[in-house]
Amino acid sequence: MADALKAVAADVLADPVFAVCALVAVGAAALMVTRRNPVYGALWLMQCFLAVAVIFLKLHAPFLAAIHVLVYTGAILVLFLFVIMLLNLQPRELGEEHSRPAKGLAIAVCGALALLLAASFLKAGPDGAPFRDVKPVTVTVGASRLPISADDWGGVEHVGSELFNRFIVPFEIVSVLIVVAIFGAVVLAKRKL
Amino acid sequence: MLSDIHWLSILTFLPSVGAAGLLFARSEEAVRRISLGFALATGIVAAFLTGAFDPTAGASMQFPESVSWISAGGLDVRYSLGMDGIALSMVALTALLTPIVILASWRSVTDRVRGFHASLLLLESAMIGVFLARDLFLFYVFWEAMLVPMLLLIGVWGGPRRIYASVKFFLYTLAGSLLMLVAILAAYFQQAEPTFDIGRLTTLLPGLPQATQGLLFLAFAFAFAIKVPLFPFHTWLPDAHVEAPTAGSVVLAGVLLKMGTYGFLRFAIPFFPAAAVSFAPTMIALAVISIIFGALMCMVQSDIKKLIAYSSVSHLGFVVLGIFSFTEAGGQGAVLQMVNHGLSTGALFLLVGVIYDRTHRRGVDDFGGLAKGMPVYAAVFLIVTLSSIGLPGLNGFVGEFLVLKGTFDVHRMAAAAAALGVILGAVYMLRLYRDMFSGPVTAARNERLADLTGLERVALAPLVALIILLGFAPNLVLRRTGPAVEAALRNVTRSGPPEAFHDRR
Amino acid sequence: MTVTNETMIALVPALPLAGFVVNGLWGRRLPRPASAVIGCAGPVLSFILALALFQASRHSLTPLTKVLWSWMAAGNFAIDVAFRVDALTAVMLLVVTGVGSVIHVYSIEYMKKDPGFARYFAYLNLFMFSMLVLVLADNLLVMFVGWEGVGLCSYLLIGFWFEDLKNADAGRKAFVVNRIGDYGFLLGILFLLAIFGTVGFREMESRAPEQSAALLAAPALLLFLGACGKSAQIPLHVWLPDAMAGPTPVSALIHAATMVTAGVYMIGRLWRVYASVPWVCDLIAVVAAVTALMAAITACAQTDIKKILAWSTISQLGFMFAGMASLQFQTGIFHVVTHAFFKALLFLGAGAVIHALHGEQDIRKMGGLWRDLRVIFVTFLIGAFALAGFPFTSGFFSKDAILTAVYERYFETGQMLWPLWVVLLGAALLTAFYSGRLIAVVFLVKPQESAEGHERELHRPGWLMLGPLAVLAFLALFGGFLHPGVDRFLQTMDWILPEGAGHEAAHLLNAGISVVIFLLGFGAAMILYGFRRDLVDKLLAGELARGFHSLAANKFYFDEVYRWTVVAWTKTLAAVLWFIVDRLLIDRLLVEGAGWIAYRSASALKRVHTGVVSLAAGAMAAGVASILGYLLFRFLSHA
Amino acid sequence: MTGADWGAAAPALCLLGAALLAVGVDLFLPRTRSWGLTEWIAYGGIVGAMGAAWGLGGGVAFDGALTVDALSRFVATAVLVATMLAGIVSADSLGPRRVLLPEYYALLLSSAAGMVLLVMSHDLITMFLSVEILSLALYVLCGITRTDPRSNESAMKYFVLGSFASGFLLYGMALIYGATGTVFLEGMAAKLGTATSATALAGVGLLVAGFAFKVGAAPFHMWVPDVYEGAPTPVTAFMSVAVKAAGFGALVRILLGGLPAQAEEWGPLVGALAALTMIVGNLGALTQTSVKRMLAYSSVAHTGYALIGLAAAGALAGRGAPEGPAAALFYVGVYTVMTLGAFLFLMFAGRPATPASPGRDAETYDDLNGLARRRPWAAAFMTILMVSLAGVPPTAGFFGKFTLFKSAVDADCAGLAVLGVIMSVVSAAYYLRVVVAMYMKDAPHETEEEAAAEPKPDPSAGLAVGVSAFLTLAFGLAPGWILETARAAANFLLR
Amino acid sequence: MTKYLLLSAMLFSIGAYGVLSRRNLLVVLMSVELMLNGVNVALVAFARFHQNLDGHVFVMMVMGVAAAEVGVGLALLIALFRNRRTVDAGDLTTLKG
Repeated sequence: MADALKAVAADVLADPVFAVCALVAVGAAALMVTRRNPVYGALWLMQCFLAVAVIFLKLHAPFLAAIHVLVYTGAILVLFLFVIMLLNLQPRELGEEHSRPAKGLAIAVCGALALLLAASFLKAGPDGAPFRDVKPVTVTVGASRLPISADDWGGVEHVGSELFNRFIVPFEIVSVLIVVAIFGAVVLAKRKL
Repeated sequence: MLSDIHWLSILTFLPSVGAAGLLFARSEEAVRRISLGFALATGIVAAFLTGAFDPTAGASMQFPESVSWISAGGLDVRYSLGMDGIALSMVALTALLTPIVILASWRSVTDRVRGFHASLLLLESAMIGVFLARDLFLFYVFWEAMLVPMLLLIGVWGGPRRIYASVKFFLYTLAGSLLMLVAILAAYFQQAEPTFDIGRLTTLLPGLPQATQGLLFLAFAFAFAIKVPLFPFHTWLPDAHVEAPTAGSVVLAGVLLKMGTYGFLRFAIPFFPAAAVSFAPTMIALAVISIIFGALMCMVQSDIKKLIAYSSVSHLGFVVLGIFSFTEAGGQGAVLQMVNHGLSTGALFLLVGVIYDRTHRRGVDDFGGLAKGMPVYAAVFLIVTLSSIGLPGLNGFVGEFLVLKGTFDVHRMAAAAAALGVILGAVYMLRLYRDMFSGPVTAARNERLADLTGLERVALAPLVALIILLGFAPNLVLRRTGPAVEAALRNVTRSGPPEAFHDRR
Repeated sequence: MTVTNETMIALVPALPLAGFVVNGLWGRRLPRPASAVIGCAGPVLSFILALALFQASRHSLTPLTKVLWSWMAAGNFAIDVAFRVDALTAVMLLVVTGVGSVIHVYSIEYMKKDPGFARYFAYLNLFMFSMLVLVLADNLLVMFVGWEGVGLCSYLLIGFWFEDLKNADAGRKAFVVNRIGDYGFLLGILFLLAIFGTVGFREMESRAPEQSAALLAAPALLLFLGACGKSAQIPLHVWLPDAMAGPTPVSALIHAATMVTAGVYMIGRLWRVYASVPWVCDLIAVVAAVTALMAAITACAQTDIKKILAWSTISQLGFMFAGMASLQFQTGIFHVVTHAFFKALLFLGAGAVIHALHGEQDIRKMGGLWRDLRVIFVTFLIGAFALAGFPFTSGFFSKDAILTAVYERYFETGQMLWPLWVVLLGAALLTAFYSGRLIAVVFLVKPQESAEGHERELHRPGWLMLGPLAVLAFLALFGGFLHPGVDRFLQTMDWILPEGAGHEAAHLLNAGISVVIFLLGFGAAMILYGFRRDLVDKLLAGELARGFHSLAANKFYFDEVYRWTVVAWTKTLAAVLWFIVDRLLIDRLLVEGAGWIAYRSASALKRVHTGVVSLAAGAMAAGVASILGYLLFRFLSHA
Repeated sequence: MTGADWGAAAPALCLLGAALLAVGVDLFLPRTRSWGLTEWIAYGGIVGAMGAAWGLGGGVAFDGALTVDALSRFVATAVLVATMLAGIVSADSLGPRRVLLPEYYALLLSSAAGMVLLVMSHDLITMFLSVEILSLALYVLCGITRTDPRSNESAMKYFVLGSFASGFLLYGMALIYGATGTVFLEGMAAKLGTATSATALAGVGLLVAGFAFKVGAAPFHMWVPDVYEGAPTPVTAFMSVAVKAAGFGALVRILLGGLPAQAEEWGPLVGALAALTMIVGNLGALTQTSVKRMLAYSSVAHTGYALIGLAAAGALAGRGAPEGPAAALFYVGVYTVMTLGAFLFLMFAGRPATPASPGRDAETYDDLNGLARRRPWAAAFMTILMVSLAGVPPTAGFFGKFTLFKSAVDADCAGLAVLGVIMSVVSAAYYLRVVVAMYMKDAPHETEEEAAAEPKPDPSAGLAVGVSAFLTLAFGLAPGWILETARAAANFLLR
Repeated sequence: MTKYLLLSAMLFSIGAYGVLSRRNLLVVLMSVELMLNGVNVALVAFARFHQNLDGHVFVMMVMGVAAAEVGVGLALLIALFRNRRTVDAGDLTTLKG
């Protein structure tokens, strides 16, 4: 496992963009969960999302990176901020915090979780070796065998053709999900009966 | 053809039909009449079957019935019933006691009459089913099905601590029987072709290795020991008896306790003979302890029902002793003792019920000098008391003697220790009789108690008659149970007295 | 229509049983005379049948038997309800039915004012039935039915006047003490059953010689324990004096004439077994002699007329057992017969006295009754003479025979147990003494203390009471002359007499000593209690004498010792087991403890469920971490 | 779109269509008329879905996204029965409590649709989405009595913990995808079968944890009592059984359909979960004073029992017939009936709504005191249900436990069976309290007039309880055909 | 490849820590979003690794789910705040035991 760890370290150092983005993402995330005021938390979360979007780009997922920024920062975080403002919490309404021992316990549990997950990645493959990088290749997609070039891998066309061919059912279902969410929000938020 | 009629199903479910029929009763009196009617009808069927039963047919099951019940997923549960001598005697006892307790509850139960009689009839169905089932699954279903009606009988129509007592009864029994369930399952899978058929299990299971047998035997024995109840699993019994209404006590003592000993005789021993043999010393020790401990407990009780309850522990100890003597005399005596105990203890509880109905008291100290105002009651009580302490000439003696005879042949000290129970029995029962009936009338409220009413006499008469009849002619039972007992103990029997008595001829 | 012997055998017990059923079920609705007739008809008719059977058995070489039905059968073991009549049975039958009939008749008058008249006769008939079953039984188990049956009747009749708790307690004591004996009896049966495979008398008799003495010792001892209970031998004799709580005719019938001799009868029945184990017989002889002496001493110090007679009975039973133990069974049996005559007579006489004195039983409040109750006095005197061994009365012959038997077996052979004979002589002396004391105090001299009962009119007995007294007095007086006949008859039992038995010299010696002893004892009592009352007080003035007297008066403290040992220990044990084992250990600790553990852990669990979201989430995360850890560990340990 | 596609989608479409229709009708009709109608629209949807599930063809549809097989039919039936019974009682109970009935029914149906889709889904994405649909709808349903703080709290807790669990579930799916390279269950087993990787195992662990949350297995159970207690009783009834049925269906599908090669790993895991769940659930229920909360804990306990079947399947994987999952599914089926009946009984036993007051469901044991006198039939039914939950013959609960323990003993997991047995005794203690309260205690100071003046309880709830009790007895006495159906469902792989 | 996965694990765990350690429900909700985000990283990385777009589609769906969850969650939060005037998870202890 130590070898695998060394390899990862070397890999990270060889890729400064990833290194910076990862650092920003993790740092922002850590700050987000520790800020007392949710407004700051939301802003740090935005920072984190942006860094993750860059990483998506690095993973040949340009379309995802784009909608990631749109959906998360553009929709979700804005909604959060709306609600924060709607509630207009006074400092004393922010509530109390857990005690230090409780937080220590939480750190222990989550640390263990992180370590275990990491260990499982470092021992990922069936042979116990970590995953290796692979170069993108030419692919064809869908029932109609729509050819997609290697450069377009992960692009709009690629994602779209997958989405409307193989994954039509999830796509339809997610619409149902959103309808349900709307029903729910309406029911809960309607002022009068 | 008579043989084409499903007699055993009729016998088993007639009371249930009666319970359903109660729904159509308009008045409480009608409920009682219907209930009595069905119980009597069951009794008549049982009487008919007792007559039709062929005692010369050996240990084979008579009036057999068998249809597939659940056959899914490799599970082959059959609804099969059959009757041999042991089952016959127990069923007859059940069918006799139920109408009697209905009569005895005629005036004393006035609250929620319909529910009371429904519980009683359902209970009867389950009890008869337990004795007739020839499929282990079916047996278990009946075995457990009887818990709820009994729970309600104790808990709804019982005394002040009825809730504690009924729940204790329920949990105690459930704990034992659920363990038995696991053992049933384990036994099921121990064979090449899994089956629940009791007949086939009886031939297949004895082939199991000793260690497996031991575990399974323990699980079965645990369930049965609680039901019997054997020391130290007996503490539910006094509570249940004290709080139960008369009908509950009678059925509990008369029939339910027998299911434990019946289970030993029918399942634990024939299924796992090797284990039974190796555990026999333990069981005999527990039985002897039960006999003496139960009797000693009786000496310090101030509640009549509690006293009788502990006397049941003592008496049932004799039954277990007889069974685990693995002799035919012991086994026969045990079965007879089961019947006897049902008659005499049932009658005792009925009698306590009589006095409780009049005074709403059960303490030994609450009474005194009753013989003066209630001579008939006193006489009946005396006969039953004497039966309970095993006076020769009454039924109790024969069973006890056969048990002791069987035990003595294989385990002299155990028999000698158990026989001490005979002395102690006289001590506590006669103390009870003295305190209740002798001396001047101690309390003003007891001065004008009415003697047994006609209804009560009708209820008690069959019991007293049988107590005397079986004392002189126990063969009425013994010749019917003989082959079945012999078959049940076939794998474990050591025949005849021990060698020591013969080699010096 | 001819009545066969078999039918008669069956009828003998059946007639009293019928009487019991009729009087028991419908007695309260019957007029008294009807109850009385029904009650007496059974025993009397049985007596007539017994006479017939007696004749029949004299002319029969083999015992007459009657198998009624198969009682119980289990496996290879079966017992019939079967009766037999041989010489021993016939003698006992006559005694039981004869004396029984007489006492029944006597009871009619004695009990005539009692509200439980019919119940009394029902019980008495039930007793007759049980006793006849005991006597007629062809096997030990049927005998046991009768054995316990008579015990039951004894219990019922002692506690006949149940409204007094004292009586009920006495009955209960009798039953329980008897049960202790019966425990031995039952085990004895089991032993014999294991040895012989049967408990039929005939089979056992024929097979007993084949068995080793070691094997038969245990059952012999255990059965003797039963006999101790029924026949009130030490250490189980304590119930009999208390049993006097019952009506006096009951004491006469059950606790003097018949039931208490069942033990003796049993040994006669099982003589082959006892003959095979001499050392057990020696032990019986010791017990019997000690009992005879101790009871005689106690009798001297009692003041209740019935208690004196009760102790006397115990003492006389000791004599009987001594006779049996000397293996000259006919002596014991003959004493049973004569004792039945004179002791029944004494009890009935005592009953008449008590009746006359409106229930007074304390002899110190009696006195000078000979003038008023002449017939009673005469009959009582005959009884006392017979008891004391006045020459040529029945008791003289039978006691002499026993003394001779003991003399021959123990004294003459110079065994270690030779003092037994001396002890028995001492007992005989005391017997004569207390008999004399009774006569003197009750009938001759003026009462010591005046009781208010005396001022009342004496209750004079009618012919229904006097008739039986006369019959019994006749038998007590002349019954001794039956001795040779009974002896000869009993010889058909094939009892093997020990060597050196029955020589005339020993007989004469013992007869002579008996006469001397009678004179000494009776005379001393007459002097002390009749003329020189002051001497009694003087004798008792000494510290030692007073101590001894109180020891005797208190029955050697057997009751107290039992109360503070066996009874107290059992009660304490029961209480301790109840509180500590049953309630505390099993119910509290184990049963409720299991529930308690469940509830404790449940409430601990309840405290964990605080409802805080983070906690729930933490539990989930920890659960996930554990799962991952487990899986990773498995993976790594595999890979 | 082929016929098979439509057939597969039809049940969910029926439900969703009915949901939309219910809301839509509300827009065009006055409330007085539309509210009565929505109820019937919902029933129509459910019946339609049921018909579609059984009537239309089976097989894999939409390129392997959905599948219709015996398993999906079995679970869908349980879900739809639960939906139906919960729906029947909802209108009368929630209407007076100022709940928007059209939206309520729409959410109920959507949730049911999510459940139906969950058991039909044949790829991880659909599965995840289905879970989210049913969860989101349930979050809202829990909080649907908006003015009730307890309802709010219940919903909030459920939501926070549910999304937290969704994270784990999702991560597990991601890791499985990472290990296999596909999200479709078809072919997943083949890819995983050759060799096991740490990532796959971690994925399995996370997945099991995620579903363990949904079915309420310890230590992922802590939301269960709080949420069940706070939610409106019809919702509690619905989710206590339907979610469990769907969750078990999904677990069976994914563990046996997707990950049979890892049985050696997840078998003991599920076994440990089963043991812990039985202990925690039963002990937790023991000290409750609220019957509703007791039933919540009891539902945890029953999850534990049902997990025994899966553990047995894990232990037996590769050899022998799938008796374990069959037993688990059978148990879930009978559990559905029993628990639904029990929760609905609480409504029936409570104070019915009157024009003056919105009514109150029975909640504590004391609320049930003396009920046998007032409502003997209901008490008898409840007794049957309690006895069945405790596992006493001749009820379905007994036979369910019997088959479970049987599968455990068969798979050499007798330890689990013994623990189950011991815990059954513990459970009898608290189930009996209900019977004790109903039959053996007396209602406090209720005079004749009060009793007479008491409004009649909602007959629909009584009917639902009666149906449950009847089915409980029927499944106990004649369990053959439902057990066969469960076996067929568990045999979905062999088809 | 592994580095992305490690990053994903880090983000996921930090999100989990946020859920565990914070009582402000708004922050808790954000932490859940962070967890989902962490999963997204892994999904995209796996998609890249396996050279299929199943992961990308999954991520898109997750985004939809996240949006829906936030919508419902915030609606619940508002309803709760209206009734109880609190967003403190530690105050949600009416239901316990």
